[in-house]
Amino acid sequence: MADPLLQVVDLFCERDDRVLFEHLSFNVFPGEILQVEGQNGSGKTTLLRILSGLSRHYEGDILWRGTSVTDSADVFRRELLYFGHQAGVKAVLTPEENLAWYAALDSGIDLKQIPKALHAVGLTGFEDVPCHMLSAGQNRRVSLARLYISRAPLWILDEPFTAIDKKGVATKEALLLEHASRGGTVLLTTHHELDLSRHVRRINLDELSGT
Amino acid sequence: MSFDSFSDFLAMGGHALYVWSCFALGLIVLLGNVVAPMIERKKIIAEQLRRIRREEAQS
Amino acid sequence: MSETKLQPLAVAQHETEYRPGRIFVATLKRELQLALRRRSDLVNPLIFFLMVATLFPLGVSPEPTILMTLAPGVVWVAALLSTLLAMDGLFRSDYEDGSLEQILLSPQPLFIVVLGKVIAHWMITGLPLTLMAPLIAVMLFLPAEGMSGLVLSLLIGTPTLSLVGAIGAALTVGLRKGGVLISLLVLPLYIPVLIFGTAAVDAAVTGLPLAGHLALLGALLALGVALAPIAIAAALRISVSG
Amino acid sequence: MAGKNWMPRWFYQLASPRWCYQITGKLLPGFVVATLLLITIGTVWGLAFAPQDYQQGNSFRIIYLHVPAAYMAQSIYMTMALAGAIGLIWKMKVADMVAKSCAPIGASLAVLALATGAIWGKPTWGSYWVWDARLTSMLILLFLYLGIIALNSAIESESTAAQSTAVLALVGLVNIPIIKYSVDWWNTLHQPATFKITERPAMPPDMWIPLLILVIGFYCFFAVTLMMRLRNEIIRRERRAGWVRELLMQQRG
Repeated sequence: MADPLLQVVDLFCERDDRVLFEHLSFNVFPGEILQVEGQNGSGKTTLLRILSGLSRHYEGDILWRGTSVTDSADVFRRELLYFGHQAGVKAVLTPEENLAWYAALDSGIDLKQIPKALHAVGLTGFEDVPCHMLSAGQNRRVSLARLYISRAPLWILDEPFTAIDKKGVATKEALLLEHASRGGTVLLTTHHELDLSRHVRRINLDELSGT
Repeated sequence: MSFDSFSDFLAMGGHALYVWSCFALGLIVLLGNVVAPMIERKKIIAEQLRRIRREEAQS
Repeated sequence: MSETKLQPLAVAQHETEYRPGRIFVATLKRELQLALRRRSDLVNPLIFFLMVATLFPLGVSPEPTILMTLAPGVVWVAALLSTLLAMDGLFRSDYEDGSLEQILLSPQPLFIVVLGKVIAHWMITGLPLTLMAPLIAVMLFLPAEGMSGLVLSLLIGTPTLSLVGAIGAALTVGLRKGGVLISLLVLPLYIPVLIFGTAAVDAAVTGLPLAGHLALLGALLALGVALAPIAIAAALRISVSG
Repeated sequence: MAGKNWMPRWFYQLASPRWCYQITGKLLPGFVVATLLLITIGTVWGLAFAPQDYQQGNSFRIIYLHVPAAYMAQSIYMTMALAGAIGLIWKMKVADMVAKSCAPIGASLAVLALATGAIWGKPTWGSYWVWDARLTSMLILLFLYLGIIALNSAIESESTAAQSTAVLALVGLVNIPIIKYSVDWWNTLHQPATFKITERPAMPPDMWIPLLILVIGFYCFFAVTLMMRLRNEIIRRERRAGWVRELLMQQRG
């Protein structure tokens, strides 16, 4: 088997006097889709924020390609795509401008791919409409368009399918599979029943939480 | 001793009000800085004991 | 929906192509674009500036001789408060819509992005304030000789205000009641700029050489440009982490 | 991880809240005695035995309170910023707690310095408040303290609060010399020849020795109250640790 991309070793996190998880260890290999499960408040979002490097309230080690993410933050960030609760879409900018800004932040993105990505999420014809005139679902899709242009191996997706219709979810699932088949890795949380359950490995936080 | 008598000392050469009010204030601030953590300590210990009792009752 | 092919994954490049200039320009462009689409944010500090300056003749006296001595301080204090007013929104809107998380997670050097944001902020508050200052100075009977000192001192001093204020904005970005707190944190740090700024105007009014005062303001600015972005970047990471 | 080995062993022991709690418990009585002795001797000497000032008479004796308080207010700020920096760099919990405990002590001493300065001003300058350079700098220092306390209490998460205030304290630390210089400069600009209350040429030993004793006494006093606050903080934050639980059970008896 190939070397793991991401290694989580003995992770501990507590919040408001409550242990969210302890002794949490797992490896993620290229081509894997990993779904983090748990009840509301079990720390799914916290875990994804910790893994992405946003939150530093944890003890334990996180290794990316064998080196600690705190030591090689630059390399790690170049290979990471994070999709959070907030879409990260500027309301006064157009979808095109929003994606252009992502391209500026992530030099791996090819600007020429942007129209194709917007087409793929069904926003053809809305390229130059300010995002505050779009619906919540459309705004969400602007952000999801990043998945089509990103060349980062690791995707961390927190509830990516909120406000997306059934057909949209199906195409996104296909996208995740395609990403996995090109050697990428997905870590996600979702309330949706995934059709690709055969391909997904699960981690349940409820079993890990302390007393 | 730079004062002739105790009443002289209290009078501070006419500056009694200023000198003594300053030192009274100083005493208050210093004592306050000692008393406040002592009260705080009592409060924290009582709080934590209550928490322990609550947890014991639960389990 | 049509089939789209994903591009191959990026190979982990260890020699990184650092192009700090590009991200700096991109940040500047984005911020200015955002500001131009929300005109009210652009105009509000200016109106505030004008209003605060109007309060002084009403509150103190319309007597030219009195106002003349007050003018440098009043213009400077009003400018200082106006930049502070616009400071709270600097990172807050990015924080609320999630863009800030994306900026923090990007491989680009954070202090460059931060510097770009602060400079853009200065261009849409400090710079217009500087240009508007002579108008208010005339209303407050500042002698014509003082005008050059006023404009030059504001031109060099207001970027420092933006830089220092941004530290406060970064520290309070995750807090609901950040607006009041930011003034508490930042105002004491503004004092040196205020002192040297008004002194420059006073010197210009009395016909003394200006260069020394402006050099001091310039030194503060240099220190601010060197250190503030690092503090802002650290503060942002801490605030978002919480 | 690199560069960790060159720090002495006690540095890492300090990082253990438990060790810290125990060592401060042992040190505390000694410091209490030293504080009481030094402050009593210094105050009696300064109030009763030091010669009076030829210009200001006995009101000059306020110096024995004003100067140590002002001096401590500044040193405590340095201590706080330094502890904050250590907490930021080495992620040391105890350093965060020290920094947090420093703020209220420093602020109260800054208030004391300002109040005594103002009262002293009445017989010296004829008014309670004069925009004297030292007093103004002290007032700004108090503002910095208040900002730090406000920020710390506004942030709910303890570790975020500690890190944020550490950044603010460091920014303030860089600014303090600039503020001091600018205020001094502003002062000479606007009041060319004011009489500085605490600046005098050669003081006779009878005058400055008690002052020195009091400054050292105030340092000890700071150590005492800092340790008391630090111990409270340790109990509160380590409440889930086994040894704190045992300690609490002993208290219950």
